Amino acid sequence: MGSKPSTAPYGLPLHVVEPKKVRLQIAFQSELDPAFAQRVKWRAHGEAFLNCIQCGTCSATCPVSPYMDYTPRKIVAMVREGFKNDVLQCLTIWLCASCYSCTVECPRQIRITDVMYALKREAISEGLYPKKLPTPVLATEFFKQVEKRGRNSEALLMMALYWKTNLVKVFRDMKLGMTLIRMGHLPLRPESVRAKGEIKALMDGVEKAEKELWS
Amino acid sequence: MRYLYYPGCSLRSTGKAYEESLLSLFRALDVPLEELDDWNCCGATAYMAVDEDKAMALAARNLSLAERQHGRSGQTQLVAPCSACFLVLTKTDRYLKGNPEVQKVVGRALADAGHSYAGTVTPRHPLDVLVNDIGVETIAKKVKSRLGHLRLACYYGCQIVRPFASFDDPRTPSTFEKLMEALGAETVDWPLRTRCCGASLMGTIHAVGMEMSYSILKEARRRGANCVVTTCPLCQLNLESFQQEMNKQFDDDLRMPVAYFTQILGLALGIPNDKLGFNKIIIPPPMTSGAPQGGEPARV
Amino acid sequence: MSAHVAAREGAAPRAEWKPRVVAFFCNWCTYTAADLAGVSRLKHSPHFRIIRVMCSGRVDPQFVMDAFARGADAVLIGGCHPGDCHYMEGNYNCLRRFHLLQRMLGQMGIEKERFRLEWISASEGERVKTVVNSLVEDVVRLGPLALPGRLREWDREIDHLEAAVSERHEEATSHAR
Amino acid sequence: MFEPAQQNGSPRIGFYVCHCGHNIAGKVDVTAVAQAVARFPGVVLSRDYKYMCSDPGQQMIMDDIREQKLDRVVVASCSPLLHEHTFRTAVARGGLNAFHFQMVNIRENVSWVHDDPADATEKAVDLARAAVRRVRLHRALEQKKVPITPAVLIVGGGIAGIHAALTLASAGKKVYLVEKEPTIGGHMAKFDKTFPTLDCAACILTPKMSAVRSHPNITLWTYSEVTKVEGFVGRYRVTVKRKPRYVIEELCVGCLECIEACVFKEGKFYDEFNQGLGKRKPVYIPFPQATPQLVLIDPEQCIEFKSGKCKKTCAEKCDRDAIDFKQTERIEQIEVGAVIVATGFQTVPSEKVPFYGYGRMPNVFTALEVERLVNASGPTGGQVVTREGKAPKAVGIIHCVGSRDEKTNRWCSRVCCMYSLKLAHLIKEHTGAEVFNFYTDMRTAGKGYEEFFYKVMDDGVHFIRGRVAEVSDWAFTPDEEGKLVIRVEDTLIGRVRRVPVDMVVLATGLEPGPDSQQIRRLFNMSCSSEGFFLERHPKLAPVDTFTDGVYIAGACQSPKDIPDTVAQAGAAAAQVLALIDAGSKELEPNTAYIVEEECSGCKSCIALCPYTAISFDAARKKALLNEALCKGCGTCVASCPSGSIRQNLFQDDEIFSEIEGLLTPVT
Repeated sequence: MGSKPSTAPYGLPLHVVEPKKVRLQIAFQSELDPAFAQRVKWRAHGEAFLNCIQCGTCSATCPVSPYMDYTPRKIVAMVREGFKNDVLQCLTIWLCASCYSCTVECPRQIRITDVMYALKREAISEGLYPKKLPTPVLATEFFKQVEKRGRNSEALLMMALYWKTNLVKVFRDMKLGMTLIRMGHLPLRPESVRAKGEIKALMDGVEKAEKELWS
Repeated sequence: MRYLYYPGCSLRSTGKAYEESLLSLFRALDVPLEELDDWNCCGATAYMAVDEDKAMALAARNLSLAERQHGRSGQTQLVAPCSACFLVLTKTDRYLKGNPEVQKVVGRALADAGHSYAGTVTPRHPLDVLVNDIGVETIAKKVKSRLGHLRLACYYGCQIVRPFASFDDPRTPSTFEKLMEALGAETVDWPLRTRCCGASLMGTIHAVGMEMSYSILKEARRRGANCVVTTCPLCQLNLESFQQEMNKQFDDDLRMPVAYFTQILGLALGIPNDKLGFNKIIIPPPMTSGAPQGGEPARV
Repeated sequence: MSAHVAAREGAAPRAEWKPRVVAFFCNWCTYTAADLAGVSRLKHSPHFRIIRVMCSGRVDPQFVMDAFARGADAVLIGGCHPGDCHYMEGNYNCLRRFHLLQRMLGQMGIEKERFRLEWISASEGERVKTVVNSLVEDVVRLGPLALPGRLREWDREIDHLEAAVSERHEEATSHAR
Repeated sequence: MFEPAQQNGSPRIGFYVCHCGHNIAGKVDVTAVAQAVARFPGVVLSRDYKYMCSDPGQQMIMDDIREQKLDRVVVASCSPLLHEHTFRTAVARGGLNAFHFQMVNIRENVSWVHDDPADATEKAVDLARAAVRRVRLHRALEQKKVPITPAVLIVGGGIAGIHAALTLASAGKKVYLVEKEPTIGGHMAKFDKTFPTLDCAACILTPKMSAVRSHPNITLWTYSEVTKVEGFVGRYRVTVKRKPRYVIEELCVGCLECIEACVFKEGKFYDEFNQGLGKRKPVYIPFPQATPQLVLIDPEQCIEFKSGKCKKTCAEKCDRDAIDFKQTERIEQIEVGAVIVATGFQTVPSEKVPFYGYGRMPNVFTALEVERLVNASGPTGGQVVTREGKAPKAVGIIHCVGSRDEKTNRWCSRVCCMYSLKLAHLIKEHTGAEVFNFYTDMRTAGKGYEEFFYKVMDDGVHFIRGRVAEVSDWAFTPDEEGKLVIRVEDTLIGRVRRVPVDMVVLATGLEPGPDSQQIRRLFNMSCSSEGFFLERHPKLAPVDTFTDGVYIAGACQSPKDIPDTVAQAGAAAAQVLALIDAGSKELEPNTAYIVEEECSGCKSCIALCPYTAISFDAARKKALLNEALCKGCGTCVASCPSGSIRQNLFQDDEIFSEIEGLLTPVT
């Protein structure tokens, strides 16, 4: 179900070149997750997307949509119909730059950005995001830093990120990094809040409350 | 009106120039900015992806701290210069007032951390404060050197006018231009003033971020701007520091200065350059009406 | 008094207690809006009962008092928006009475949340739903008013006082004798 | 049916609860209701039935009245606003006074709005108990009849008003047609062609316009507004303000020589009829076929009015001395039996949709502007050109502008798909340009509409399914330089596209006119949430309003195309004819009256009555109530300190018993 059409050399669809790899391009109802839409709705703080009219304004206004595998409009349609695996494994949700254009332009006033957040969260909790995709790593690193210090240091964050995702890139960007450090952009001494206990209590509190609310 | 200042992590690292110029500017305007004591990370965008509730809990602690520091008179204005901080603080304030689920979860977390938020704080972006509280006219009166040599592309970026801010139209904003024109600078009419620069993708899906930023700079140049002015530390970093790489990648010779609006204001108000953080940006804007002279491009 | 306090502060209102709201809706705007809510299938709290009158101006303060006295936990009056009254200004007259009445009820210890006046136009079916729900929510929070019980209590207290007074009186007169 | 255990004499109440199919019975346990009500005092019979409003249902009531000697009837079914009249009639036909009846609303107020069947059933029983208590006290009432003046006021001279006026006038009724613009014709007069048949709008409209002008039964007042409406069905007294044209109507023959003679050699001012695409002089006629053929002078622009120092060449030229700079407004008073409101719509103002660049980018046009461009009698003589005067090579038509959008208007405007198709066809025909239609959903429900869509597809017009996000002059590629770029997701292909065009047409939606709230108040109508006038019932009374004798037709009720508008205008005219030809109308007997013995003469009621129905008899020191003037709001009743004013149908004791009934099971 729903594998992305991949292309081989000469621009021919893969299944023409390699008949053995033909995949069924049909969605069987049994493979869909009927509860998915509802779950995403909860995660997105009750955001209603069921009355989306599929007009595509979100896709057209999105500055990142040209790079997406599914346009935001398609994502909404797929969530609504329970295409869980396709949605959680796609690149689209990680490309969303949180610029909120879609949220402002949507004629149904669907907060699509919040839906994207919900999907990212769902993908992380299901472990379904594309491997080697740096975004979830970045997010998790960010998370750890803040939990520890209450503030984040962008420098450390970038380092951690590049080490974890792509070693080559670090060397390529090292030059820029060094420039920035020289200009005082990236202080290497991280800042912290004083009341670190509060941050811990805060994070634990959210987890407890969520557990209560969702159980 | 009392202003509390929430710097956010960026202004303490990549956005140092922003902080320096902002503080100098407000000092020059006699508007005191008092730093929020023991503030923590706002919970910004990247965090939202992992756990929106935790992000909002983090933001809520800052709102609660603001109430502690300045009371619950409803007059407290929390000035957040970073667009992402401004957005997250505003969003949290709104959701805590309107969304029962968020109220439950975040309320509980706040209580566990010994905090509570009564909803009396208004997060503000300095652009909003400058234009709507202090006033364009007041600022215009204090201009010492008019900036006729600047043709500015005012770049709002995404998160200050979208989706929550009510101080300007989210699609066709105009406050930024008004403010800059009051300094004698020219502004260009360009359609990309609120288009996302792709900052959050620079570190992750780099190629996409590069194309997004490049298209913005290219259009600013096409419209005849000699400097892009930003209101956000992420946009500034992003648009400025990758120009060398862009030139290589897109076979171009961009050298577009990208300054903070506070720096430009500072220039007009006669604040000395060294108090505006110009040494901390790579390509400074043209300083006089002479030929664009910008600094040396970053040595890389 | 004690019954009232018990109802509110006591262990809990009896399990079977359901709030009862009496709503006086004007024929032209609010009753039509309630019909619209019906046609639009806008689900809302069942704990209110509508009495249709031609105009909110027809709502006699006695109707409101009577409803409370007979056990209503709250009373809602719905009329046309200011300037939209089918009878030009009946709703203004209603408004004037409403403020007076609300003060009186307050003196009797009836919270102001229990007596509401809302302008709901014929097109605002959605508003019928939100108003009714919020009112019922308020009532649930406040608990039963149980005015009939309180009135009986008051009656007893007054009887008691009267008896005491007459006793005194008798004493006094007998003493004088 | 449940026979109550015992009965002792009057009252004998019959109770009926309706299933309404599943509408009520699906949520309310109707059997339980019938059982419960059977035990109420006075109820001699309690039945449930599938459809009470049906013929057998009504027959059942009539039979029971006769056979069971009922003297009171209660029906628990839908809203009284829907079927009270039906059941009252049945009760009367059964031999009772029609007002010995009470209706309980357990559909709109119960089954449709509550989820829990137990709660719903309990509420239904409570409401039924209240009605049973109340109906015992009902008095026998007579309905008064009012005569209907055989004259009609029609407000609005668009195609709806024109059609209704001609229908009524040809049936021999007196019609007053009031239009606020200087000419009748409305929006339709601006169109070139009409969909789907592409017949010329002028050819089908202008003959009707001149028929209105010449019909002996029609009094046409253009450039006029209704300012006051008093009275009630059968006899509305209406005040009409006729604005001065500064041209004497009786003398002007429409030769237009004054316009030629005006000191302004060229048109200088915004030409309303051409959406500002052309310019006109201060003395003008809106368009050549304007009806009536009368010129008018705009005092805001005319030099004589501004300075008093004009050479007045227009007046010199007029050999009939028709120009009168001293003309003042005239007030007309008329009496009519009924009113048809046909005030039309406005297109969504461009300020509401700034994101498509209208006003910022010159070659973004509204559809109405393009209607004028394609019109042979328009400002360009039928040339479709950009503001620079060039023929466009590519044109984008954006559908749903200001419609189906929570931020502007939620509703579908119904006509835009079809007029966009029409414009696409006409633009293609006139210019040969590539035409792109950007639509969200194509709505072509109507006779011959879908076929027209196919025809336009065959023309080679592009149809891209997607709502346009922005129109900008941001050129991304060299071929986009100097063009307007439309950014849209082609949702059928699943890719975002950038389409460069020379001209953008905004298919703006329809919304209530700017003065609709004012008109609503004038005629005591209601509006639905979007601001269109509210019909009495969406299916069964689509042209009636909640005010007797006031009817609505056309796009003031909801967006409509020409065929639907004309059909509705005909329907409204038929309703008026039925009212007038019946000769009289029965009024709801809910008027107030004064029990003189109890009146203390405090006069507090007198100031409260908005209809001055109450006066004071100084000699006897009593208030006097003129029932003919009373409209039955009951405000005086509620405020009489001595309780001497009563209201039929809403007596104090009736309402008290209703309250008691609702709250009886106090535990």
